[in-house]
This record gives sequence, structure tokens and C-alpha cells, in this order.
Amino acid sequence: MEHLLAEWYDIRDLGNAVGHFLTWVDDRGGPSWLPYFVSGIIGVVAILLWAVLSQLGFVWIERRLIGRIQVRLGPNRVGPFGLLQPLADALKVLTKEMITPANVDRLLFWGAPAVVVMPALVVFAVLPFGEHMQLTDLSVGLLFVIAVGSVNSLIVFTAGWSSSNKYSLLGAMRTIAMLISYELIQVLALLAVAVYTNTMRMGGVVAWQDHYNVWLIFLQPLPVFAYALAGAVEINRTPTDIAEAESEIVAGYHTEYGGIRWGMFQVAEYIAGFAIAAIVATVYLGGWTLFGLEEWVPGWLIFLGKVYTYFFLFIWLRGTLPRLRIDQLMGFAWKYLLPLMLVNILVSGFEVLIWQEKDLSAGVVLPIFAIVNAGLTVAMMVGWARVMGHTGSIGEPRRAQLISDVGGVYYEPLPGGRA
Amino acid sequence: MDDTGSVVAFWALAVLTVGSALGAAAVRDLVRSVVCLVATFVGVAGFFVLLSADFLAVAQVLIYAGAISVLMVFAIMLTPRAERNNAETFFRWPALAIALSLLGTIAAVALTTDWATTGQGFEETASVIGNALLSTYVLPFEIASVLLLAAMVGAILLVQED
Amino acid sequence: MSVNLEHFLVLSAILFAIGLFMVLSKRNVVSILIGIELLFNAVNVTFAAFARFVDSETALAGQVFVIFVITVAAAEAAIALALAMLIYRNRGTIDIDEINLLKW
Amino acid sequence: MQTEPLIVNIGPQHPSTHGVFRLKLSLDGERILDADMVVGYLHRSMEKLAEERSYTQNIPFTDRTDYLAAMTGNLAYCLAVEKLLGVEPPPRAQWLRVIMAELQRIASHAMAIGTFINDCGAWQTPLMYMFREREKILDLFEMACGARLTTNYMRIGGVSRDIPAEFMPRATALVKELPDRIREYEGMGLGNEIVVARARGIGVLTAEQAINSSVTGPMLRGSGVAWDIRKADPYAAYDKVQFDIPVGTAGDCYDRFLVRLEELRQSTRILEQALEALPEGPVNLDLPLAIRPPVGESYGRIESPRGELGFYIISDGGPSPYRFHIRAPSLINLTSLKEMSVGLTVADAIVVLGSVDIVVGELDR
Repeated sequence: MEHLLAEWYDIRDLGNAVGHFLTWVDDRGGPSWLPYFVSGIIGVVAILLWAVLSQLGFVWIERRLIGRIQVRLGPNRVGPFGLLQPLADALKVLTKEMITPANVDRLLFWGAPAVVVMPALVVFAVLPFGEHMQLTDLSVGLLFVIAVGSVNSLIVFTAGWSSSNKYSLLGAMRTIAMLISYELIQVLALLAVAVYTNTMRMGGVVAWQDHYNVWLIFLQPLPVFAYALAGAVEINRTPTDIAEAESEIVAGYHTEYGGIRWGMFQVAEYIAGFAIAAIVATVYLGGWTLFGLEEWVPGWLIFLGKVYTYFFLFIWLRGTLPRLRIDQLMGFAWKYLLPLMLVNILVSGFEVLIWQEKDLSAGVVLPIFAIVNAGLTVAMMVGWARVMGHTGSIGEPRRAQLISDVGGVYYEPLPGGRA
Repeated sequence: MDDTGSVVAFWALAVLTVGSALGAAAVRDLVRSVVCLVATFVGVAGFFVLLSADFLAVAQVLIYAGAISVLMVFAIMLTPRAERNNAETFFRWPALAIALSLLGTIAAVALTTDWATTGQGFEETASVIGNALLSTYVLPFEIASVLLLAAMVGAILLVQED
Repeated sequence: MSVNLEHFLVLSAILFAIGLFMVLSKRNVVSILIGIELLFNAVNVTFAAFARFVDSETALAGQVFVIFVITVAAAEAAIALALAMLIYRNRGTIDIDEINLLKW
Repeated sequence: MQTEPLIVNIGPQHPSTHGVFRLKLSLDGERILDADMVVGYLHRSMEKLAEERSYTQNIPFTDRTDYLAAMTGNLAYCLAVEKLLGVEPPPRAQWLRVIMAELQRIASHAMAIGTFINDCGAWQTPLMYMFREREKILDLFEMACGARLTTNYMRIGGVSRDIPAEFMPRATALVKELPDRIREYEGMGLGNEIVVARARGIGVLTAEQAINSSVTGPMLRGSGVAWDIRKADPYAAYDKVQFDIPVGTAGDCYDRFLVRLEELRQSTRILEQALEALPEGPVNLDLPLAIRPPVGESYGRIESPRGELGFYIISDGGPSPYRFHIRAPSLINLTSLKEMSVGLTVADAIVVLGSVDIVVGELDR
């Protein structure tokens, strides 16, 4: 490790400082496992701190931004510009009573919020914040993030089931149904990435993008879209916040939770949101690299910039879009996205095959692939939508008919029994 | 495998896995039993990591903890509350005896055999497994895919209403 | 202190015994399925342990086999739970003591 | 397979029931087998209370039935009593009534559209936009009568007081900017694929069903029946203004939404004409506060934002009504809820409920 390290004060990669500290620890003697242990602790504490601080920050940012979107001010009373609002919120949540309703399965009801943050946090273990700022570069990192996400669904289900509340139960069932569907989409999206980069290491994916100086979003436009949607499904953000649809099932699986237990779900949702944003930033947006700028600007700042920019999208969507119905969302996954993703993997495989067999130079083929894939994505999305019989809202009337006399009946049933 | 980390991890995982497996067998409520089962699956995934089979570990979490247990939860949810117990039949004590004797036998065999062991772990398993699946084991691989398809069609047919 | 093949073998034997106990003694079909999954997992750990520890030409064959086991387990779980649903639908119970049409 | 339906109570405390209304759904999974509405959680016995008070004292009750459209409530009641008395308010009062009623219609429809998109799952944004215009209208009400929500502005024989001098410029400015705002709302709702997907083909009420269940207002017009009391039985100064009746064709939530949007435009059109035509003169007949109408009965009806709002009053010649009955459009529109929502999913039921646009204060008087 040492030969890669720059000086400890080189903050372009905080891994340098940690590495030097570890060598220092190692030089002092002591058992061989100590540096591993210490580095693990440092990594975990750093990720925890970062996650919690980002979350606090984004509570304020989200509320202000949504306020801005909704032509109002947002929190502006606690501290300058309402900056202390997240702390006030946190204090409120901490001091509220945690109600345990009668007839709940107590063990599971208490257990679920205790572990719900874990899967979201564990994802960060394989994500590189910088060249050396990665807890572990698992050789199956791409699959790991999906596997961990799938555990989340089970915890959410446990929470909903143990509440012995019908809204919670509906929310829990919805979560499970959606997550099973969209897990498939996630796998297919990241599989296409593995086909291209020939590795499942997160570090490897970033290195590949750095090496060819291209972000995978240009080569894989469809999977980015699919993964973004699947991510929104996983973290229950509009337009896919079906599992905790406020207007339908009150708060879904966490209807019965109050106080800090509810807070844990909220924290988990935020951190899972950061995790999705970080995965997209790493896999599709070049991670901590930015076309050579990482030589000058700390890579972790670039990475965080990308993560936050992507998270901003979530906020924007939340302020803008209504919610889909669950059968629409599931139908979209199975009937629409799944075939397209399969085609996409085939196409990616062919492209990689051509690239390798013909031994072409990357500078030539990658732009061609990018254009081909972009064109193909648009063609497939529009074409398949047409095949599925979707004409969009273009055919729908935009104005009611205007009648000047009373008494007439202008009723016509919708064509094709679209009820 | 004699570094302290591995040893500590092994024992911790052993406690988690065996404890939750016992829990799955012992708790009265079926949903809790499934939750225990998930903990067991996660523990086994941990063992896979220890055995430098990280692809298996992830597949384990993805398929067992993520899919099979969800399937079980669904099956439990679709049956009424009265059917959600985890009780034994009269066969409890004989079953316990059989299980314990089998455990004894396997343990005795395992401990007395002189295994030709090596200390080497694997570096990158995913790509090697992938290559093996599509070269040496391509026939089983295809059979497995047909099996999955058949299972899928079969499951749909079985539960189809009238 | 170290961890050897024997540790893993004994551990998987324990898992196997628990699974076997559940399969043999449980009343509920879903409980029996839980037992079967424990059996599969015990076997998988054994496979992976052999692949890791035993000196062999084709060391990763054990891991490949685990993949197949997982595949079969997924198929098995789907079918078995569908069967359980079917039994429940036809017989109104998933208690194996009550499911005795083949008994005479 | 023996299954039993899952009974889910939407309400009485629920984010989307717009008050304390309870919807009892029998579900098979997410599909609705039966929808049962339980009303009465907000019953305040107004109809009985009104029999103990004088005719003028009853006007505040009409604020509190449909609290999102207090002006139209006042108007309907005053019309009924004026019919009983056989009096006609002065022209300025008639025009002021039109102005107030149309402002109220815009405010109420804005709320309806906003909450409808909210029920489709939007995170408050449309509602906040709608509130922007609604606030301006409420400011105008405050100018005219000092109250924003429960206005108590109409009087038997006119309105309670003349509008202040600063009312007209503010109102004219508002009417000028409204078409732009309405275009904005239209983009927010109709330009949004998800709203269309959630509302199109959901909660279909055929023209026949609508007529059979006495549905009125935007719901009836959404089902393709061109019916508007402002044209069919003109009151106040509605016979002197030009406007059209927007009708839908399919009778689904989307068409009801379209009708409400278009009604915003038509109300703006009426407001333009009314602000232009507002004559000078007295605003009230200056009837005594304690009136004793002759023995008889009368039914005053208007087109409230929710449909036909009628007040049926029987007088025995005494100082207070012998019988006081409100034909509340919310309640009668809601009776078709079961027809509209059986077979849909829980999520749809909420959208259907949103498209009915109930006000619980009117549901249970």
C-alpha cells in the first residue's frame, strides 16, 4: 500500500492521511491485526459521520428547496435561514413518545427500526469516495449493493407486518412486490455495466471510466434511467413512494411508529437515498474522477458533488411529480423495462465482442457505441411504448367541451373499455 | 486461516448462525421463524466471505435472504393467522434423536478423517466461476436454466385460480 | 488458535441437524420448507469449505456446485410454496397431520 | 380458496378524506369489493338549530356548511328567504353577489384541483400553487366583509355592506392575471403524464348513472350533461352575463378535472363582465333584522362550486323558519362513490374521492 501513498497532508485523497497513520501505528509494534482494525474503525466512523451530517444538511436543503418549488419560504425561524431546523427536528423526534400499540409483535416491532439503517450504511463499504478511500473493494461490489438493498425490503416488511395495522400491512406488501420487481431491473442494469467494464469491483468500474475517459452514462443511457427509477422505488421517493403513499395508506409500513423509531426509518430513507445517488455517481458518472480534474481537486469532493447533485434530482422529483399506482409501476417494470433491459444487455455484449474481436481502438469505437446506444435507447423506448399500445396523453382532450345551452347530453364512453 | 480476524469472525458468525437456526426451529410464531432464518442466511453468507467465496456470499444474500425468505413470507401471509404456528408433531423426540445421531456421525467423520488441506484462498472467484459455468459446466448450466423456467411455469400454473 | 476445515464441517453438521430436525418434526408445511432451506445451506457451507481447504486441481468446482444448489433451491422454494398454497386451497389447512389422503 | 375480505377504514382520521369522513373499503388484495361511506362525524344539527333562530341569525350557519364556499352558501339561503318574502335586491347587490359567488367558485375550484392532484400523490406542490390565488381571493373577501373563510356577507335583500374603494383595482388586477395562472395549473395537471394515467378511465360515472343518482355540478357536467343552474334557472345577475358550460364526455376523474379547470376560465370571464357592469346604487333593501315572512314554503337554489346547493324553507309566519333543509351537493354527489370505485384499487378510490370534491361540513350539516 505504502508505495502508492502521497504525503499525509495531500488532501486530494484522505486515504493518504489514514494510510500514514496506519503505518505509524504499525511501526509502534503491536499485533498484526491492529492496523486492519483501526482502519476499519476509521472508515466506519467516517462513513457514519458523513452520512449523518449529510442527512442533517439535506433535511434543511430539501425543506428549503421544496419550499422554493412550492412558492413558499420553507423553514426560516430556527437559526439564520432556518439552518438549525434539522437540529430542532432531531430534538423533537428524540423527545417524542414512542408509542407501542397493543397487539403488535413487540420483538419485531422494536427490532425493525433498530436494524433498518444498517443495509443502507453497509452499501457505502464498497463505494470508493476517492482512490484509496474505500473500505473494501469487494470483487463482487456491483452485486453486493443489490443484495444489501434486497435485505432492506425484508426489514421494511417486518416493520409493516409487526405493526398489526392494515395500512402498514398494505404498505409492507406493496414494498415487497415492488422491490422484487425492481431488483430484477437493478440487476440487469448493473449487469450491462459489468459486461462493459469486465469487472464487478466498484474501484474497477471507476478505473475503467477513468482509463477510457468516458462516463458509462453515455454508453448505457437506458440502464441509467432504469437504475434511477429502481433506486427511487427502493427508497420510496415520489413518483414511486407507493409503499408509504401518504394520501392512500397514511404512512404505509411506518404508520404506527413514533418518536425516534419513526426517525430511524426517516434516517434510513435518507441514507439509502445517498447510497443510491452514490452508486449512480460511482457506476455511471465516473465516481471520484472528473476527466483529469481530480489531479487538482480532491476526488472525494468531486464524488460528493456528484452524489449531492443526483440527490437534488430526487428532491426535485418529489416537489414535482404525483405518484404512480402500484399496478402501473409493476407493469412498467415487467412489460416495459424488462424486455428493453434484456435487449440492452445483448447489444452491450455484441459491442464488447466486436470491440475485442476486431481489436479496435477505444477512441474510435466508444463514441460510435455511445451514439448507437443513445439512438437505440430512444428508438427502443418510443417503439416499445407504441407496441405496448401507449399513445401517451397526446390523444387526451386538453379542454372540456364548451356548450352554451343547458340540457344536452354529450356522454361518450371511453374507447376500448379503459376503465 | 489462523489470523485473529478470521478466528474472531468465525466464532461470531458461528454463534449468529447456529443461534438463529436454533431460533428458527424453536420459536412458536412462523413469521419470527422466517426472520430467524434470514439471520441464518446472512450468517452463512458471512461464512462464504470467510471461505473467500464472495460471489457466493452475495448470491446467498440476494437469493436466499432477498428472494426465498420473501417468498416464504408471502406464503405465510396468504394463510390465515391460525396456521402460523411452528409446532412439532408427535415425532419431535425421535426426530431430535435422529438429528443428533446424524450430527454425531458427521462430526466424528469430519474430525477423524485426515483431509488433504491447503491454505490457499481464492483471489477473484466471480470471473472464474463465470468462465467455468460457460465452459466446463455449460450443460448443467443450461439444464439449471431450463429447470428454473420449468419451475416458474409450474409455480404459476399451480397457483392459478381455476 | 486457528480455524480449519473441521470447524466448518462440524458447523455445517449442526446446521444440517437442525434442518433435519425441522423437516422431520414440524407440523406446518412452511416450517418444513424452512428446515429444507437450512439443509441446503448446511450443504453449501460444506461445499464452499471443501473448495477452500482441500487440495485439488479444480478447486472452484465446489463453488460452482453451490451456485447450482442455490438455483435448485430457488426453484424448489417456488414450487414447494406453490404446492403449499394449493394444498391450503384444496384442504383448508397446511398442517401435515391433516394432509393424509394417501394414508390408509 | 376461502379468503375473507380485508376491511380497511379510510378515515375518519386520514390524510385524504378532507375532514372527518369514513370510507369503509372491503378489499381483495388491493381491489375494492365494496365501498361503504359512513357520514355523521361532523354533524352539528344545523337544520334543527336553525328552527330556533331568526332568519337573519341563520346566515352564519350557511357559512359553516360548505366552509370552502361560504359566499355561495349565504347566497342560496338569502335567495330562498327573498323568494319567501317576494323581494328583489337592488341591482348593485345582484352584481356584487355574482362577483362574490364567482370569486368563491375560483377559490373553491382551485382548492379542489389542488387537493385532487394531491390525492393523486403529488407532494403538496399543486395545492400550494392553488393557494396562492386562493389567498388573493380571500384577501378580497376580507376587504369586503372582514372575514376570510366564514364570510357572512350576503343579507336578506342584498349584501351586508358595500365593497371598499380599494376592492375594484385589486379585483381587476386579479382577473387580469388569472388566465395566465390557469394556464399554469393546466400545465401542472394536464401536462403531467402521471396525472393523466391516474385519472383517465378511473371512476367512470355514465350520464345515466349521474342523472339517476341526482349528481350535480362539475360531476354531472363531467359525465357529459350540460346542466348549470346559472343558465337553467338564473339568479342574481347571471342572466345578464355571457358564459359557456364546460362538459366532459367520459365521466371519469380526468373529465371532472377538465371541467373544473375550464370553469375557472368561465368564472374569470364572468368576473370580467361583472366588474365592468357593476352599477352604482344601494347594496341592500335595509330590511329589518327580525323579519316574519308570510306563511308558505320556498326553495332557493344556486350553482355552488360543488353542484346544486338548495335551501328549502317553510315559514309558519313566525320569526324563525318552521323547517330548514339544506340540499347539500357534497352528500348527494358522494352517494355515487360506490358505483364509481368498486373494482378499482385503494389508490384509485382516493383519486375518485378527490374528484368528487366533498366538503365534510356540508356532508354532515
